[in-house]
Amino acid sequence: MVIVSTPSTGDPHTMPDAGYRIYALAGVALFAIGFYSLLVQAHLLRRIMALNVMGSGVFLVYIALGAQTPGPIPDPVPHAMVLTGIVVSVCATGLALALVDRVQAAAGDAEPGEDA
Amino acid sequence: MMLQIFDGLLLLVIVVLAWRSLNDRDVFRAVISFIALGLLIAVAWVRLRAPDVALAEAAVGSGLTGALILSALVRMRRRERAATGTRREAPK
Amino acid sequence: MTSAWAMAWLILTPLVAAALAFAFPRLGRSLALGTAGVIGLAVAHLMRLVFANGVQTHLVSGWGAPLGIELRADGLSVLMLIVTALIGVAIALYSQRYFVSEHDDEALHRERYFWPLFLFLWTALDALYLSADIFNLYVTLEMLGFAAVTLLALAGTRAALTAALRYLFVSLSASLFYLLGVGLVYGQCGTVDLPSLAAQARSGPALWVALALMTGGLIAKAALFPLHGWLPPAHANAPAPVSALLSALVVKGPFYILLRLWFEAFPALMTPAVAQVFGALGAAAILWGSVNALFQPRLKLLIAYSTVAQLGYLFLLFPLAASREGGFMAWSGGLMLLGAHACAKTAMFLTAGNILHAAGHDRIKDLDGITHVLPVSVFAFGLAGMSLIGLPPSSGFAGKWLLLNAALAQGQWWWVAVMILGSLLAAAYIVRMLAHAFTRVNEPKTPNPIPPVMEGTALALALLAVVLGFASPWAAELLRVGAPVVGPIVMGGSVP
Amino acid sequence: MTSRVMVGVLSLAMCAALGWAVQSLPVRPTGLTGASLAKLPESGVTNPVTAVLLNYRGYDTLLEVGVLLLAIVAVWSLRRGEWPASDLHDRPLLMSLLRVVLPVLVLAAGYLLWIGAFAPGGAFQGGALLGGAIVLVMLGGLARRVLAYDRLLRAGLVLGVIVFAAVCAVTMLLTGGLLQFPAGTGGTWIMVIESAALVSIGLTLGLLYFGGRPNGDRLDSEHRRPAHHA
Amino acid sequence: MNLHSPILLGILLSSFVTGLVIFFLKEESHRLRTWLNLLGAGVKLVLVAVLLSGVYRGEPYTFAIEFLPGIPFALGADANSVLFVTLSSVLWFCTTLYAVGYLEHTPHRSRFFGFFSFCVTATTGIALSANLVTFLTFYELLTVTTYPLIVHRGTREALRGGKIYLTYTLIGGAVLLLAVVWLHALAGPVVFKERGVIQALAGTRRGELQVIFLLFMIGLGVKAALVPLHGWLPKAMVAPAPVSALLHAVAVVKAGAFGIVRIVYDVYGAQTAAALGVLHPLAVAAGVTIVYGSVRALFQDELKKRLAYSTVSQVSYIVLGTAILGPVSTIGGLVHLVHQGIMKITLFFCAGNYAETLGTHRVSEMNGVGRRMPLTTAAFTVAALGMIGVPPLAGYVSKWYLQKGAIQAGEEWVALVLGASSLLNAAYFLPILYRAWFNPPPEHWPAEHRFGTWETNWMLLLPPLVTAVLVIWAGVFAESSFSPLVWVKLVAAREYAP
Repeated sequence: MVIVSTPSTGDPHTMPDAGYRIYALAGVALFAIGFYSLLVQAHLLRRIMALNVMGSGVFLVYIALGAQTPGPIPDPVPHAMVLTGIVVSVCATGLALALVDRVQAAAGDAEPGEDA
Repeated sequence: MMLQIFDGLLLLVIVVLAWRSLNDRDVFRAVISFIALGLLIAVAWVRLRAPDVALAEAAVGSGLTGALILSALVRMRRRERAATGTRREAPK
Repeated sequence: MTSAWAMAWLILTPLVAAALAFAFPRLGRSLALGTAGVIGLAVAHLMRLVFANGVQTHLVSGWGAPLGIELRADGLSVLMLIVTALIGVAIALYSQRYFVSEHDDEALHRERYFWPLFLFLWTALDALYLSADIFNLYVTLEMLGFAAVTLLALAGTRAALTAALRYLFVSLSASLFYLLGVGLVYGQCGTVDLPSLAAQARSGPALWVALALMTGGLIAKAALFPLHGWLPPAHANAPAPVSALLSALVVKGPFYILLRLWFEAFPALMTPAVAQVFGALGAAAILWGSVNALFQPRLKLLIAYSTVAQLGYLFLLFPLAASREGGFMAWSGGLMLLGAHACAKTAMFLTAGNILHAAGHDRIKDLDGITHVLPVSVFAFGLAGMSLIGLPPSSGFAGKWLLLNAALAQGQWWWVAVMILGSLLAAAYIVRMLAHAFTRVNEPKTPNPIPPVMEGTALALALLAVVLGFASPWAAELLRVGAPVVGPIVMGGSVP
Repeated sequence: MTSRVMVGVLSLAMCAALGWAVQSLPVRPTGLTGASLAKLPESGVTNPVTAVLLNYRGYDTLLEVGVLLLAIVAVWSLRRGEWPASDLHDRPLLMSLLRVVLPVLVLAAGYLLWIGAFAPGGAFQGGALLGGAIVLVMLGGLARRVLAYDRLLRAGLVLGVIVFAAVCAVTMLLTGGLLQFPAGTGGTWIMVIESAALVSIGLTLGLLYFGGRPNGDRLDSEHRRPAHHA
Repeated sequence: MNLHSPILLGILLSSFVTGLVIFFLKEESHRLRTWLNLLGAGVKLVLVAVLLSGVYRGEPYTFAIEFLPGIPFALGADANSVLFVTLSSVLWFCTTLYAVGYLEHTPHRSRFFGFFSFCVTATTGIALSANLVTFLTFYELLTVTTYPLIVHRGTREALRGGKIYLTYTLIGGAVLLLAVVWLHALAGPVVFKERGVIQALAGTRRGELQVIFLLFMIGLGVKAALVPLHGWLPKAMVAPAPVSALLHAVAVVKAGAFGIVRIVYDVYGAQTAAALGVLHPLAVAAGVTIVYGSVRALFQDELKKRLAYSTVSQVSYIVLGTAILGPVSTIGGLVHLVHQGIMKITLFFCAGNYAETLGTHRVSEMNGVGRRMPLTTAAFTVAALGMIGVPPLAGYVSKWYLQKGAIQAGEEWVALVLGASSLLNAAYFLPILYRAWFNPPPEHWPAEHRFGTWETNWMLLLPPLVTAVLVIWAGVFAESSFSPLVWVKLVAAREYAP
């Protein structure tokens, strides 16, 4: 795991801003893929993963935009927001999984992949 | 230049993995690619000079979330077998 | 006590109480009551300050926007906080007996977890109504969603769990849409602070898309037609006090954020076309929800569909308040309707809870003669119904009166037609219930006894829903404070 | 199938609109880098991210710690937890390895917490490591008694919220502002908050993996019949 | 607000509080409930008497609290309101006494009398409203509080009657609301005032004002049972007899008629309305209703049904008088508000007595009831003759003034309508009287009850006798200083004062 100790290093001109823009676009793509799968997939685990992928897409957009701000270091505010978002989404995943388990327990012999 | 190529490849793999992790026929493989996706995104954070986020993503986003989903899958399979004999794969 | 303290009390009290209620499950009930008391005082104080000194702002951690987060209390926030406090107190009282009134371990388990979740819900709502920061609003939305879904799942039935899961998926994906919107706004404007955004008054493709994303997410959470599908099963299968919370309070939060976004942050983007679209969706919701309510076999489903319809009225506020003449009339009318619906709907769901408890079911066609066994509850239902229909002097009437006045003053007669049709449909589905209640049965079967507090709370809220009509001038005065729309409250050339 | 196609078209359209929006954003957005660096000396820490998380936007974090607790309350209310299927007891080698790794992880968590003040790291990352450690403990089937001890767990889980709220109250008494630290004491307060948060976050993440309330949940032990079958 | 204001509030509370208390009474505590009822009604009577004298001396009565932004919840007392409030509170007293006797030994009496009191509260509220919004409020409250009374028996047909009643009145209410809101959007807050308050707009907003007037007439016409909005009235006959009395004489149809009077005289103003050309269509509608109701009554064998259609016809006399310009016809219409009330309530009391004592519901079963129940039948006869317009009874006075007013206004066709109606009245009342007095009674009545000394329970007998006496008094002493007519002349004078 690389640990870049900011702000000492972290030169803003390691690469042109356009480079960061790709990441934002990729984030958009992830968001769309996640949304599509969320709607078309019946399997509950896939749907939960789809939500996580959507989330990662959003975070990519945040960080990519933050990386473009002028200054010695990237904008720390989106970083903090994404940290918050990551923790919230793992909580959401935990909650969703527990709920899925209850639903399937209640459903008893119903199909595991049954749509909610 | 190298960096651009690296970015392009990285993001390409990320997008492909994202698709695989949601649309692979086999749920287990899907989950695996989901975890891999998390790790690659952590790399992306590093490239975007967001080490704090990278740390959290590696530990939580990919690690813990992946573990949660895996154990949930195991649980599902168990219940599934208990319910209906031996089926390998949950229906789509 | 400064307004900062009042806000801090409003947010920290329920939060700490929730933590304690989880750490010491036996204290749940008393913690909830204590919280209700503290919040009541704090809201009253905050209201006094807002009336006296206008909009109250607090820069958390001392940094102003854009770096820091702002807490802001204007007339709208205070009104929402008051409504939340009223319903919260009622639910805290009702639930003192609701869960233990059915004696089994399941019930005990539910109660022990109900209190912390209920307090978290209250925290989320208070924080939501005080926040002036669209990212902070995201956090409050998530807290609200988690608490709401889990409270619904407490019912434990298969129907409730399935509804809860569906609700969770909608809520989470909606939050992500909102979050992405926030990201784009930040990328464009470099701030997530509502007043600063209003000051910038930017426009452009990114903001259009961002606002579309946020709006999409929020109307899904607010269950506006056609994204209302998740609401009826969720609200109809939850435990009675939870149904009340969901219908009366939870769906109002996202609506409030929509108001902030469209009327304060980006008024430039609020074109007449947009306003009319909101209104059309609202109208569709009114008709669709009311007609469906007419044909529901179960009382709680009927009430839930009525919620779908009543939420429609709130969105008529967009086309009516957006135009200059009579804008403020529509603004205050719509928000009075919000308060009226909160009280009436809570009363109805609590009544339904009593009926379920007494009769063991809520199948409308089998409720013949329920009046003779639960006169107070049925009376409460009737009173609440008056407010939903909009019969004078109820608060529902006051709200509709102002909306109708604005619509006629602006010549937007089509909303008038929708509102009046909606009222008649509401009358139809409420009378459908009452007719069964009044039907005479030869031998009324002896019901399970209902704790007085449960009937009392329902009746109190129903009475409130009626008499609050007389509070409308006060509410209008409150809403004036920091209102984004202006204009007189009385239309027409007054006559000698 | 047709619905799939429609959803696909919808998603593509959304993707296009979003891409267009992203492209239309200013190439050099006016972020808050400058502002956050300018205020960094007053914030009490030197890692800008930590400054944002616990000082500039500390209020977000307060609510977020609440969300973490809420998540655990929710999961506990839903089902009873269970020990992971893959029990390492029959793998002595792995177990011995685990015994070495665990303390390291805990130390690393503490280190991340401390380093967070001026370098990447902080309560969340540390908490994540701690959570990982707890997961390993469970996989190793260790400390079942501790993890089943309801009272202790609840105390640990609410610690973050309680301490955070207490800090809010105290600093508010001192400065009159919510989460406004007396000049120059920011670092201390942040460290207090983060230490408490570390414990709660670690426990929360670990117990999320456990997936439900501990079997020793006193609400259950009170009654013969379990409240919920999981 | 002034010293007199508490009286207005007291008049409302005297019945409201009574109702509230009664709701919480035990079903068994029959005696206490009866005394409470009579106490409430009595107090109301006294207060109304005070009000009457006060308004006669021209003292102002006003009471107002904040309601809607810019529109207070306002009570007041002018000559019109006093006319209506006096009528309803007097008849209320009789009806209460009658209802107590009628409902002995039936279940859910606390609920019944609770809503009964609320119902009269709403009625007096309608009478005392000082502005349009307050009027609307009580008008809707009347609808709501009447429903439980109509469905009181809880039988299928009772519920069907109730549903029809609500369908009509709620839709009417919605139309009325629309009219009120629209008028406010045009003219701002509307307070009742002699000779109207919208003259200023009459020139510019002619079209809108005409539409609004139409909406008003539809909204109020439902309760006033104007053809074709009368459908609910015969269906509502399933209700217990006291409720019918309430619907037909004291509260509901009267509220509709009174509302029309208010709109024409105190919102539009007779002159303005005439200038807008909206009065003539109204007069025609009233004329049609008068004839239609009488014709339908002719073919009803069920006594209460026949009376119901008679009401449809008779109430439109009031509307007719209002719709014809000129003081004399105004007098005729307004005085009929009172006369129709006392006559029709007498008839319903008697019908109830026959049903309760002998079990006779149909005209064809009424042979010889006069010999079995002379007092009741005497009262019935007086009221019936009054309805036909036989001098010197109350009905004669009304019709005479209507006739005269119509001729003065040059609306001769009205004379024909009135003549035809009187003939039809005779045609459907006289046969009943003939059967009652001259046909031999059957050896067995359908279901006979004996009530000791009197021909029936004294609480059922007294009220019709009292009201019958009123019918005679209102006719014979029409010109004496204490008669409805004199009061009505005061109203007309104020409306048409130069």
